[in-house]
Amino acid sequence: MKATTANGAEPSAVVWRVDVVVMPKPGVNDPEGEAILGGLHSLGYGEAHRVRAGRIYALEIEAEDEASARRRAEEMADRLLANPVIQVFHIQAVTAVEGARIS
Amino acid sequence: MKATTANGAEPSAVVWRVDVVVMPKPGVNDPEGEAILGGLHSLGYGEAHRVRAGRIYALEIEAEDEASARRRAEEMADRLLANPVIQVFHIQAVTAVEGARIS
Amino acid sequence: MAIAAGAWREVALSDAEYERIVELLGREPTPVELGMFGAMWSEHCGYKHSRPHLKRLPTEAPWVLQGPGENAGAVDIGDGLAAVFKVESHNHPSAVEPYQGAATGVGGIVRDIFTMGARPIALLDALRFGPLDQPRNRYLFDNVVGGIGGYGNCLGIPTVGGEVFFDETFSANPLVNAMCVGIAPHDGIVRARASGIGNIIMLIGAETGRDGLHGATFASVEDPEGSHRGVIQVGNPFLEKLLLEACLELLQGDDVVAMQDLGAAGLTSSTVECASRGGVGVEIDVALVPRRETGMTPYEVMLSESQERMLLVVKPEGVERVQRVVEKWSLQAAAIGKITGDGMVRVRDGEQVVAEVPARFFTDECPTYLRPAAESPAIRAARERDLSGLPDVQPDQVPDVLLRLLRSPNIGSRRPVYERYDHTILTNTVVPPGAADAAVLRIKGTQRGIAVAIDCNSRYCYLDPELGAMHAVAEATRNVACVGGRPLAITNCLNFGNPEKPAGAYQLERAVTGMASACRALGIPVVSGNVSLYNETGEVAVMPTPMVGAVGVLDDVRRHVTQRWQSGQVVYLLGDGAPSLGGSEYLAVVHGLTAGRPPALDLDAERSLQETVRRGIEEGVIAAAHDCSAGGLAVMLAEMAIASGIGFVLLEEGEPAESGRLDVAWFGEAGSRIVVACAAENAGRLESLCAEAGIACRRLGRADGETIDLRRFGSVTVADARDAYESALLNLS
Amino acid sequence: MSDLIGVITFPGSNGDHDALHAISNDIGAPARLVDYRETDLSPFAALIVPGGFSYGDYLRCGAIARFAPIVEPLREFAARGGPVLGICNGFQVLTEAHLLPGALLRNKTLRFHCHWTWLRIEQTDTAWTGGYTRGEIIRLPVAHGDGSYYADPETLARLEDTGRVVARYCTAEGEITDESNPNGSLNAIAGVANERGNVVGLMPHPERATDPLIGGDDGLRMLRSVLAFLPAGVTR
Ligand SMILES: Nc1ncnc2c1ncn2[C@@H]1O[C@H](COP(=O)(O)OP(=O)(O)O)[C@@H](O)[C@H]1O
Ligand SMILES: [Mg+2]
Repeated sequence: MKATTANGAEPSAVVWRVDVVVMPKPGVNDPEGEAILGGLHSLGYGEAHRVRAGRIYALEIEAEDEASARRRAEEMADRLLANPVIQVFHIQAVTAVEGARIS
Repeated sequence: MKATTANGAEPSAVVWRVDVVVMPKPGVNDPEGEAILGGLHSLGYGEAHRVRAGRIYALEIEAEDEASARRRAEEMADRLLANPVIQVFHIQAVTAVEGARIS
Repeated sequence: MAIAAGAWREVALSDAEYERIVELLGREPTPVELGMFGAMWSEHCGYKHSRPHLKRLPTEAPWVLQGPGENAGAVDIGDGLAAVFKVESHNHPSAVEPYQGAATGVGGIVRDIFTMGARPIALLDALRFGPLDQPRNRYLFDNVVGGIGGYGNCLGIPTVGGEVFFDETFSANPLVNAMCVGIAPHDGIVRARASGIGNIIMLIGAETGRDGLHGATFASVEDPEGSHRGVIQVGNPFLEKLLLEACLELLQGDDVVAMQDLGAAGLTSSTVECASRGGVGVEIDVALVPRRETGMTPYEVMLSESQERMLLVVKPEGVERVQRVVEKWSLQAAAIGKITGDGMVRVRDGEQVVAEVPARFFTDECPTYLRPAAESPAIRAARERDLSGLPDVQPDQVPDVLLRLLRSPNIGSRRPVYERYDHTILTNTVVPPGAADAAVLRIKGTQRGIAVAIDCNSRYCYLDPELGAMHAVAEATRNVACVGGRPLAITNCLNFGNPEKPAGAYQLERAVTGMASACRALGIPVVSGNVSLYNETGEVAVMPTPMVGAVGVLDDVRRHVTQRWQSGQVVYLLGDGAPSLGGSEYLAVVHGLTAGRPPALDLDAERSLQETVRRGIEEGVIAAAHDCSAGGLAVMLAEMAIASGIGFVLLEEGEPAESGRLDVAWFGEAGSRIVVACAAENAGRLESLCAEAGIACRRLGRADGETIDLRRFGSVTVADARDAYESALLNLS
Repeated sequence: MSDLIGVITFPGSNGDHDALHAISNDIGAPARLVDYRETDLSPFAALIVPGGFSYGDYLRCGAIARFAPIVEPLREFAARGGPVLGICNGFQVLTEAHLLPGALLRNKTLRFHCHWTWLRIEQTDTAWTGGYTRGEIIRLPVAHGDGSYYADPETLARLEDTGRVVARYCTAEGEITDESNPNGSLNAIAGVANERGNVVGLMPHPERATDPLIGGDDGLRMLRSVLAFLPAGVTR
């Protein structure tokens, strides 16, 4: 376990926002995506061919640098955010946050 | 309803992948984000300060150009994918798709 | 294409089985045929190790309308109606992906019911996990419950009962059994027997993807993670709801000749079973099967286990109506083949024939095995362990031990489970989960009700599989009797370890023996069931769990009781089953032991006890009843007090005999015992009812006040008891 | 004048038959199911949008149903003063369709909850609650995963100020506490009405509380309320 916490942070630590995207694995049934596609078609959006529905988690993480923020977020995604049996994940973006509030 | 469909497409139409991100509006409760934060803490990730949980929809849209793919996706998000009472959305990315399969 | 040497092992066929296939065909199978044999000759579809045993179960009674062999069994409940029901396991998928595994398990059992033409009206679930102090077990528990609720709630079928039990042997192999009950008019029951040469085979519902390839195979070997190799099935309850409504509407006409859901081994088993039951042949073209994915091979299409699909056999003139109905429900239907007269299962991919095998090769020729059976010496030693040297509880310790037992995850309130299930939808739930030993549902349009319960004491079955299985039948039917139901029939799910090992073979053989003898003695037929073997990892097999789901009828649904008593009522213990510490929850909680001989069971006494209690309820003499099961007498009294919010006062005559052990008296378990309460003015009538039937009837005390007052054994307030009871499964994740 | 009550069936609705049974069997009024593709609502005196999982509740509960063909006519029906009751998923559909303000979020526990709950009737001046008395405590079952009522602060204040909160979760004694609020709804709101009071949305299920045999019959009066309202209420 890493010792760095909100309170015991070293002076150099910064807050990063990491966006983690979790999608259904290729080939895995995605009823939500299918339902949305059906909804789009009934609204007249015939040009929509396919929808895959996933989750995105905006994490605020304290870390020394971008690389370690990314590494920790990957670990969190691997252990908690994504279920490797049916999902895949990737880190969408890592940005430094001022004031550390995201929405 | 727009006439363009997979079959009746004009020759110039291309398939675009548009990623639409839908997040809870600032100020709206996000029990899922809170639960994940709690989970991260109990896994020992004390450096995680905040989590907001959102949705991402990967749409495959037939459109003449990037700008119109984006415009149509914005319309879909505005009408269907996001509920403005509780959510905000943005277009995360627009990319041309070859073979038109996303995962 | 030739079959590579050993390729059959990848579909879990032995060398001898492969040779047998070559001999039957007079040639090597094609790759598609090999895959189909692998699935059909798996334990899951072919019942290789269990079929010889299942033949021993009694299946007949005048009220049985359909016994085993169809998608579900059916019994007459009066007024021209039938209860259609079955229990099924989804153990292996749930071990890998608990939410979806459990969800698709519910989807599968519900399809079995509406395939028979019955409208599903109730679900039950029986679950086994490892101890909740391990995070992985908590994760499995939380997600299995989530998946069952997620699917059943969306379908709009109430989950009205079930049971949960925790033991270390289930850590690697959780058990997830789901039972569904439906109602159909007698003449509305449909069988899955293809007939009528030239009739059209149609596939409706979901498109076919690569989901769950080899699911049947991997449920039949000791390697749950094996199902990882395929794509995990993700259920779509919304689609199933549309499929359910469409199918029930389709069956209103007479142009749908047969209906068969696609479960394990998908198109392969549904076409083979439909053909072999009907004694006809089928010819289908995989190129006509709607797909969710591109590039699928005929092999993948034939073995896909994509959910929410149904196979129909339709008269040619009915195809148009099917299309209309299916479209009304926003579904798709594809004609993919026809019925032939040659008894062959012929699979084409466009012009090319990729499989051509007599249907009966897959079914009738499936080999069966009776493996050498021998009891595990360790288990025998545990059973024969002498418990008389254990220190007894002291009179003043009774309240503390009682609270400890109420807090046990195996005894405490299941509220955190059943409140995640919609149990009020369909507005038939007369006795909801948590209120009694069985759930009661009204049957709209009649005066009747049905009572449903599912039970098995895995620990008893571990220590003595034959006796344990007898207890399972006795407890499930007793639970039905405890609400006023007349038990009619059972369904069962045999959850065991590896049947190829002597210890596993022994447990299976003995348990079926016990189940059969209990059913005979109680006059209860088995009308459906399911088998899940290979619930074993390394050296650890699950406790054998022959789950029993019972269904009974109440002629007047208003004449039911729960376990709630009223102030002033007299409390009795009926039945004289001798309590014992063997296999008890007390022994596990207080002494950390799974040991001893489970309580003996006198099935004749059991039968008259059940009948007496049912009559007492019907006559309005008995006002509350509770089966005396895990935790023993003290726990039962506490549970009734908690349910009623009214305490209990022990009478002097209700005190246990001075001579016996106190732990046995208060916490020992036995079959054939029911705690009942009745109004004071009915006490005489109750005593004479029991006397007529030769049932022991001991007055214990009176319902009253705010404490459970056990005289010289101390007391516990109802509030403290409730807090302990309600805390057992809280804070799970 | 018609007194026919319509119960709308969307794909995935599963409370439609319960509502139909409650009306036609338990209160004995004429009723029939209305398919989501129907657009002529002139035969109906009142409409119920029932519970269930329309379109699987995928995307957001009620989000896809809101675009079904029947919804525009339903809007016009409501605009004319026709009584509309949205129950559970039906409430979600009505908020998504902006026939009622606010939104229903995931329960604070993130879990589905099914149990009986106490409710305090806050407003009897609506098409659906006229049969109760203000402040009365009734008991109905809830069964939902997304029932946490949310509205922005201005909307919430407006609802409160204009008496449009129809019912709140409470204890058996009528107190509003955190424990008696099963899903984290703002101000413990269980149901709201539109300005005219002809459109009501409610998370609990009156149609499942129609007989003491199944646990209670406090829901009957909600369904009967609309019958009393009808002669005066509908203008068409
Ligand atoms: N998994 C479950 N799903 C639904 N209801 C359950 C489940 N487990 C237990 N219940 C319900 O909780 C109550 C108590 O269960 P249980 O402890 O098995 O009782 P008993 O020991 O009397 O058989 C019963 O009404 C039962 O149907
Ligand atoms: Mg039980």
